[in-house]
Amino acid sequence: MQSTQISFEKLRKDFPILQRTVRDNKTLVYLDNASTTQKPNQVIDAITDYYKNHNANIHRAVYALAEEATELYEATRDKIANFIHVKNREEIIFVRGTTEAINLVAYAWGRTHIQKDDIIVTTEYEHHSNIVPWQLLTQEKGAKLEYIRMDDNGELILDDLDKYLATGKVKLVTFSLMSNVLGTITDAEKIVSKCKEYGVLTLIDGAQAVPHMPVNIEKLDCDFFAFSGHKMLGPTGIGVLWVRKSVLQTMNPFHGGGDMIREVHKYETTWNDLPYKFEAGTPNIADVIGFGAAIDYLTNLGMDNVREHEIELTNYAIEKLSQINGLTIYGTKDISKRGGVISFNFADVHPHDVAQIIDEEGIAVRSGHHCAQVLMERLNVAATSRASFYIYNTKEEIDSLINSLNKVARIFKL
Amino acid sequence: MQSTQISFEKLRKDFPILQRTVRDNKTLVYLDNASTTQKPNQVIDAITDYYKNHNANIHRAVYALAEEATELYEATRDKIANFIHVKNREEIIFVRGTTEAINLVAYAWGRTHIQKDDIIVTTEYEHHSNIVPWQLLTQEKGAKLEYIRMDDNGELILDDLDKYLATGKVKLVTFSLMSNVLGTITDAEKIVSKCKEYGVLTLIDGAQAVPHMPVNIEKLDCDFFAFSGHKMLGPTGIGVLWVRKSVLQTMNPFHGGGDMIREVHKYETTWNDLPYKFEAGTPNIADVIGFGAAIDYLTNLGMDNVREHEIELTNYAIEKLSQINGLTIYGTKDISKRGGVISFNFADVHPHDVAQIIDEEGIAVRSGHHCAQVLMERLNVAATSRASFYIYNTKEEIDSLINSLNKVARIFKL
Amino acid sequence: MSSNADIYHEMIIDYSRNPVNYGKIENPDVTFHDSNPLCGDSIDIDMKIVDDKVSDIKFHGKGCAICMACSSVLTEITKGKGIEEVRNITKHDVLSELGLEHLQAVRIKCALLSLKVLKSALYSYLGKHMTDSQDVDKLKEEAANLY
Amino acid sequence: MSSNADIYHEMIIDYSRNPVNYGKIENPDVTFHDSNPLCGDSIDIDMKIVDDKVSDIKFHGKGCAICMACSSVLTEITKGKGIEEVRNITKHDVLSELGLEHLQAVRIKCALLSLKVLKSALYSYLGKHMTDSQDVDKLKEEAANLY
Ligand SMILES: Cc1ncc(COP(=O)(O)O)c(C=O)c1O
Ligand SMILES: Cc1ncc(COP(=O)(O)O)c(C=O)c1O
Repeated sequence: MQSTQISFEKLRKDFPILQRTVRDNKTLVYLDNASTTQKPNQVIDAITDYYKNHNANIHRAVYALAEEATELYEATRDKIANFIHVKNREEIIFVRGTTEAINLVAYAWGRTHIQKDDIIVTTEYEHHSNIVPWQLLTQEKGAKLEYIRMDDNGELILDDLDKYLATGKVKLVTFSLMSNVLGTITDAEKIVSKCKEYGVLTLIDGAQAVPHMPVNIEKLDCDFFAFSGHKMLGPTGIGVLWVRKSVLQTMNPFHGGGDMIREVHKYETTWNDLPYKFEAGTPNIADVIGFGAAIDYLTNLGMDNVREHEIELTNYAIEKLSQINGLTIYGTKDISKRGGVISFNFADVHPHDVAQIIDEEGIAVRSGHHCAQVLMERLNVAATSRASFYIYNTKEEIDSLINSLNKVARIFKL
Repeated sequence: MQSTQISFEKLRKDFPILQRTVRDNKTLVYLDNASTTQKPNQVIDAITDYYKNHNANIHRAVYALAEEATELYEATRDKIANFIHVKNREEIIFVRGTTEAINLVAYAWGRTHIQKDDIIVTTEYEHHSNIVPWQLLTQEKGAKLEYIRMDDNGELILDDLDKYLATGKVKLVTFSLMSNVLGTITDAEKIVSKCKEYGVLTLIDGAQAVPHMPVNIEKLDCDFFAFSGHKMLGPTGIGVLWVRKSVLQTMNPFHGGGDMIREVHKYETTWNDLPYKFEAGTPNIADVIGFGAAIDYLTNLGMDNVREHEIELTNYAIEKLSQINGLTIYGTKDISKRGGVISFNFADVHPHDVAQIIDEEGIAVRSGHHCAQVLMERLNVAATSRASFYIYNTKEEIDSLINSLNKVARIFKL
Repeated sequence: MSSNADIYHEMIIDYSRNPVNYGKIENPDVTFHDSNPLCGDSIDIDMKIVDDKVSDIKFHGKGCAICMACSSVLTEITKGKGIEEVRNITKHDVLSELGLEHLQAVRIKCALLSLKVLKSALYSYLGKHMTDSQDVDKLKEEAANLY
Repeated sequence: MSSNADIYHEMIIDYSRNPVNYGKIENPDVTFHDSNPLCGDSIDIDMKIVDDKVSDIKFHGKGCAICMACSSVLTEITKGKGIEEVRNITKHDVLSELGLEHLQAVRIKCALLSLKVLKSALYSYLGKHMTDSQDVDKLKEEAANLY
């Protein structure tokens, strides 16, 4: 465990973009970390070093560069296994991101395991990438997609899960470990243990959780787990799908092509060992290596410290935002049940207008449906504004956000 | 058009890795360009600049960074359209590479358009990524996969195509524009025009062609076209699928998730406009931008000049290699019909042993089946050694290759 | 270039709070719905068309101040105009009315969503009443080149 | 570290040109095939097993000098040994015989393909003759941890 005396203020110097100004010479205040995070020099340098010194295709050639590239690439797999507490490195599959991970499951597992009248259960606060693949699958198979509803506090109503499980028709329950809109942390262990009673598989969307708190897959005990590198200091274009080996062994290949085969003949083909069976074609080698550097960075910080820092910021922000007249915060205010994602609406001002006005002050927040239209419908809003924090954010930046909201109030005469 | 007086020797300084030594202080001679190419500073810098100055998720947010990132990302789409002569930018879909591109077609087009007893035609000299997806598809659908055979000169026997087309059952003909083993340039216009007579769609695997010669999609007049960025100076993890708009409009979505939707409701969803319908989730933004820099680099050089430079090198290499006793070169020696990829075997020495011995001299060539086992069976060899050239290679490097082969002869007492 | 925040002048704020021609028409001659996939804004337009003239037009939906103001202005411009005139309304007509000519790319889509819906509505109306297939083709091309 | 090319000593070259125990056995008691997905090397091993002893063993297939030499050495080591002894043959036993202890990762797979095939053959033979399911599980684990 790391010391909690880590200076989060000091690590800002690792992030070159934080020195930038935007618009009329305003200091950048980047508060859209749930969408994607900024990258430290350590990650950028790892990518650069790969291209300047080791670039080669992996796994297949005997020459020096290829050997080095393969070692660097495979080292990230071990770092990830360690980071999320996975014992078998061959359960870790590299993909583009959470979206591809979930779609891979829908194709390579779903297409053979889901039949007519089967039920897949998701939740009302999922990202589109954990809804649309299941709509496509269930519609194709004549199966059903059902939703665990959310209460007014932003927490799941688990009675719904019980009801669906009792039908005996559920084949998969899928949910995010942290909502990308409300920040709610799902009680995953409870859901998984309920599902296990019925022998139902579980998929966890860890896109928002893995970057922001310690995650232990062994303890979660789910069957599928997905997350994205770019939301945790890593490069764009790389993510992870973890699948329990016994389940992975029941899955068909997804993409056909190089690297995933054992022997190709004209009319029949045999498959490579795990995980390569699911990694067809030249992978995103440089970004896998860059992702390794991101994991090193977070490991050095300690995920407990990351979580603690965000709790501090989130508490501070909720307190300040709550003082603004006419401002509504969605979801629970109990910090033990939420991460550093705060969605809000400001009187009758549309979130786009909020975002645009505060952008003039250098503040980057997201406005819109956040790829969660089902949740917007549930909240009965068209959109929200969302501020989300990461390791480099400070209380001063939250003060800037609050100040900029005063400008919104002025312009809209609130 | 560029001047042909371009100094290819001078551009080596743009490639930092070429200054490297490997093994016992040997200068790197990188001759595995068909597998992946090295990257110039211009490409590396574009990626670095993106992360240091503009990194943000695209398309969805109103703040300054997001605006800049979106513009940079979309600019690459225009550069590609220009580079391969495509009129509609919305026909260009970003994918991880050629493998994903072809699999996308097999899923999003194939799963709905291929039925029992239909025929898909490929060729004996395809890369696994243009065979295995069609094996998976035809096996699932009870359809058939047939092969256009290759003659002893490494050229396709087009009578086979006529025979299959005459059955009236062919739905797709798919082939690479340049073989990654023999370098054969396929007579694409002839194949496409034959297919058009029967109303049969065509897919061209351009992974080896686009990096090495001018390619004009309008002239080729095919329906699908795929290629990879990393084989043409670009970063790993990015490639292109082009689909004729009228065909694209008949295709189902592939991945479900963010960005590809119009409206998501609990039980139904509508799709975004082209090409976004096929780009689900956070894309590989940085590498799309890096790819744009690679295209700028090649555009500045002029693809005619690139082709000319490689013809010179290939002629020189074939001449030198032909003088080695016991060395067999596969494929045609007619330079107008081939690119800069030379596969060979040296007496009874296995290609792995060749590659390993010359690696000690700093020479990086590929040995193995080159993801083309069907072709290996056709050539009746277990594997070949392959040297493949690019813009930064020189005649001196080919001399080094020849010298290193003498060492192989010594060790194996040839 | 003027600051982006300058676009939030009195008129926009007023229109956004009190949109003009907001609502539905009973038994419209044509109705059309579309939304902006990226931000979730969504607009419906209903029209009454009498003697090749837009005798009534109303819109409803969800959107930001820009979207609401532009929809208001657009329906004001449209009301009472002949079909051919409506066909010729340009984005400039809408944007200039509100001083939004320099809107950034991502917001342009908010400003012009209602224009897109109006044109789509018009094309679907015209398409139904056209006999000449050449005219229909021309219409389709126009629709494709909207922005 | 010695140069990688040093691995190509006389003995390896000889074995590669004149492999020992190369060929097929008629009516073998067990036969197994596997290949290396990345390079395409492929090896078949046939064995005769009499009184829990490997009375005969032959291999055939395609591979580089390293692969051929190691297969030769491995079959020489194996021939005449009891099943339990064969079960205990390690990669070190094969590599040290040819001075290949420091082989780089990608070539290790060439060197040990035949060992993998031998073990798989043995396990499939044992699995068929086992009654105790615990033993079978142990076997499976052994197989999984081969390299
Ligand atoms: C909870 C959640 N799931 C999935 C995704 C999709 O991730 P990606 O866009 O990296 O595929 C996101 C991020 O946008 C998310 O927040
Ligand atoms: C002809 C051909 N097709 C397809 C591919 C696969 O490309 P990628 O590995 O980038 O997906 C390659 C390269 O390996 C190739 O040479």
